[in-house]
Amino acid sequence: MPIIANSAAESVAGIGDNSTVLIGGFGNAGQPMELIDALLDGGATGLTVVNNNAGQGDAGLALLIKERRVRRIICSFPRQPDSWHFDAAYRAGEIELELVPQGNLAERIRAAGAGIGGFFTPTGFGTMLAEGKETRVIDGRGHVYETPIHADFALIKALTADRAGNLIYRKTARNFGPIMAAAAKASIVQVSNIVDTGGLDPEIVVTPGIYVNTIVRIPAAAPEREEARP
Amino acid sequence: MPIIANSAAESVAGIGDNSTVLIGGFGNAGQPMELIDALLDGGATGLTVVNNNAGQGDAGLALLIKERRVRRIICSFPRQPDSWHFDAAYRAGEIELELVPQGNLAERIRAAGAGIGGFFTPTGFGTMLAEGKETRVIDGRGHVYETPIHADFALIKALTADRAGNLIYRKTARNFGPIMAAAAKASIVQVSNIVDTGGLDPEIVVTPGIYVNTIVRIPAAAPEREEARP
Amino acid sequence: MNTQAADVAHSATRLGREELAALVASDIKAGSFVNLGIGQPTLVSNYLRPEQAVTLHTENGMLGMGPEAHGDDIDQDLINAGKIPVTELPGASYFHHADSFAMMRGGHLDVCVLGAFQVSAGGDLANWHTGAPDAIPAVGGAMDLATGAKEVYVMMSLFAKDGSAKLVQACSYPVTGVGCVTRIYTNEAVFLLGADGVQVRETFGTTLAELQDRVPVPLTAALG
Amino acid sequence: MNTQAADVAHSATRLGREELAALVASDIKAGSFVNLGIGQPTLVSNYLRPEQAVTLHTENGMLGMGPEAHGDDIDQDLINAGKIPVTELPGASYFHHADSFAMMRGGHLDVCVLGAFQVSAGGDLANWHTGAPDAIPAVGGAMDLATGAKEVYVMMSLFAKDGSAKLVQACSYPVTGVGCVTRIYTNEAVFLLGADGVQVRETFGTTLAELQDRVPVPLTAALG
Repeated sequence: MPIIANSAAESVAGIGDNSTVLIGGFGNAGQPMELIDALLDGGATGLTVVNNNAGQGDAGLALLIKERRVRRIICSFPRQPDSWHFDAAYRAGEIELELVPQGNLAERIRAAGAGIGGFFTPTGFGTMLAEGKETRVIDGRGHVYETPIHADFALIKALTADRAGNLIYRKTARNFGPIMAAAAKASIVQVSNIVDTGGLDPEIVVTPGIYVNTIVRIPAAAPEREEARP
Repeated sequence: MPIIANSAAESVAGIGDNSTVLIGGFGNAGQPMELIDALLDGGATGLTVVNNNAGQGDAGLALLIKERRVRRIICSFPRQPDSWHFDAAYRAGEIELELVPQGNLAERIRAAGAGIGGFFTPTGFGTMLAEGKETRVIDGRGHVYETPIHADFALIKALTADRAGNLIYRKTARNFGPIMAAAAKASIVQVSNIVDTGGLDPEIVVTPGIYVNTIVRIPAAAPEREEARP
Repeated sequence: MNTQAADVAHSATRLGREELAALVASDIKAGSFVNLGIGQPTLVSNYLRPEQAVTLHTENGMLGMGPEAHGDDIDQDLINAGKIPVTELPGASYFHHADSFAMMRGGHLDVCVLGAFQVSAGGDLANWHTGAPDAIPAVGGAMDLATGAKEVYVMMSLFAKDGSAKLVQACSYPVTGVGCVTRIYTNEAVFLLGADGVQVRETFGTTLAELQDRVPVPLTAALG
Repeated sequence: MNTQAADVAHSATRLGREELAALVASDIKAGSFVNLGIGQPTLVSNYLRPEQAVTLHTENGMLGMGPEAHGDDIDQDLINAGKIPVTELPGASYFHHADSFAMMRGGHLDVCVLGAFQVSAGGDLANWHTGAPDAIPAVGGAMDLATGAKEVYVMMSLFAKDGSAKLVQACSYPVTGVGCVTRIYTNEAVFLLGADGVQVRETFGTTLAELQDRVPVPLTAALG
């Protein structure tokens, strides 16, 4: 049974320096903004962060990077019109970037959760991003060897949890949540609603409770969140 | 958009000799019995069949094997108290068996649908079933190299389809259906109900319609089906 | 050499962006599953006709994506790969990122339409990195789309601002995928790439002979 | 050698199957996610107490499996790995086979309980194949469970019908997994396997010294 935390701060209190943290979300959809803010407030540093992007504007992950808490980021699309904090850290040589094609990122996270030791994919074959990597021709097609991305923690946003930790998501906010929950040693999930065990139809559960360690209820975004969006 | 066939016979009419056919189901749950019967009636032979088991009693896959239509079977658990037709074919050397740990079977089918060229798994390492296979030690642990199982056709049973081919399943009858639908060039699905497009909540779709080529409505099992069960 | 202009369909003027998008849309087979890249390829969606029954995929986890959302229809949990709010059509479905990329990488999408810096005669695509040493790289789903879709259509202007052709013998920009592009839609011509080399299907405001003078790869007229 | 019987908890009589199942059940930590193998391990579910809040996994795609179904509760779409109709508890979830095995193989299950033909001192498990040349092999999910669960508990009789110990130096039967078993529950003793070799936690109707005479692997008393 997951712990139900009383606050975002409490839910992320166990994240120590030098942890590897998967952070869900694609754009603002599914981004666990309140958990990221709590991580910022908590002071953990030397982090390795895995996210599709590298922070936008002056919020969330961008602030973690601004404060130089992120030693290394694994992502597919760091460059955005408003990724100025990442850009500055990167140009100053103060953040390490591992750039990964988005599908390899997703599949590597999935592999970690599924106990796969490594896999061959055609994506990236013959490109700069495969330089130095093992390759293999399979059925006449070049493949690149990719390895799982394991993590200490996952920070995820879902729509509803039951007390057994089962989760459902909302529309394209689902994105990385289910695979990150499975890939991390401990998953911390912010949800809009918590219902009693039995309150979710077993047929529609997307993330089974076995993958969820901590739940915190954060009421749905207040209107001012809208303005913060790029 | 998938074709909506008028009968099981029509739905499987395209399956020719020497095809590789994924057949869903675990025990009777999710077993597309009417499609298998139609495949039997259709006369295709020299088949390679992928199923968790190798037929039970005197029905379905067991009859395909009895009639020597299956040249080769890839499965995890062929030996059952009532797998007499498989047992006889196997002892006579008239069927080729590739025995695969059930998780490798599932992951190899998933890999085919997901475009993975091959992967390393700890399952089976150091056992008879890894003999002759490539191995690799990853993070101190022995792994075996496994390859995707692609197929020409999948025969699947789901609960409900919409006209766009989106599927939902029922309880543990879901089992191999979703991954087989993605791994086959053409998926043929028997369902209890067909609803209009838009009749399924997009959040609860398990198999997106892109993976479904043919749908046939077979009303839910009549009571005599019960007696056929072992 | 089969390079007579008479062999190739042509129109009198170069195509604008919208005309090009309309052309790509009209070429997509009915019933296709399609991913449209960020930027110019997104315009194609405006020209798909309902009777084509094309289903749009967005790599952030949705099949059955509808047009851009406006006003009260905007839902920040429903966005496309360009992070623009979109809508949901009947028959849509949502899935997580690994399932979404499995759909792309497993060869299930019939067509993806992408922009490009360069395309080589052999179908190599360069569209993710300018190669500038100080550039911050970003790849997103480009490599997965290029490698995974059954057909990769590129939409681009045929010539760069400096006048050099973007259809080249070998890409000078870092490649996104090797031998993956099957068609190039440009303002001056449509090119088909395959085992027979680069074929010109039609020209706009130019002729095959004129193109051959300006494009550094051998061009032939597409048959039939 | 720390082999004095006084060092090991013991009871006067050998355990029966049901007593053994009750013992395993009582050893499972509260809140655990558990997979019970087909046959004898299934009995364990009868002795799990509600306050243990143990969640049962069945590899055919369900978490939150309840007891065997009877009468009108039987639903042929709701079965366990042994193909026996079961029930659904509140908080259950269904998933497909690859997701179900990912759960096992990814190390998410706290405990699985399996039967065995033999277990080696180093934790090798043999439970899928007798090795008989004419046997039709079948493996099911045994190798995935043995390899994937955080702890693998074996339930078996300590001695075969011919009197030979089933806890051996090296398995003579084909193995299911290498170095995977962490505990063995038998009718005569409970063994803990680990870096310190084979430790005896408790004995039933016998003593550590007597066991050492009959079991061909070095045994020590478990500390504490």
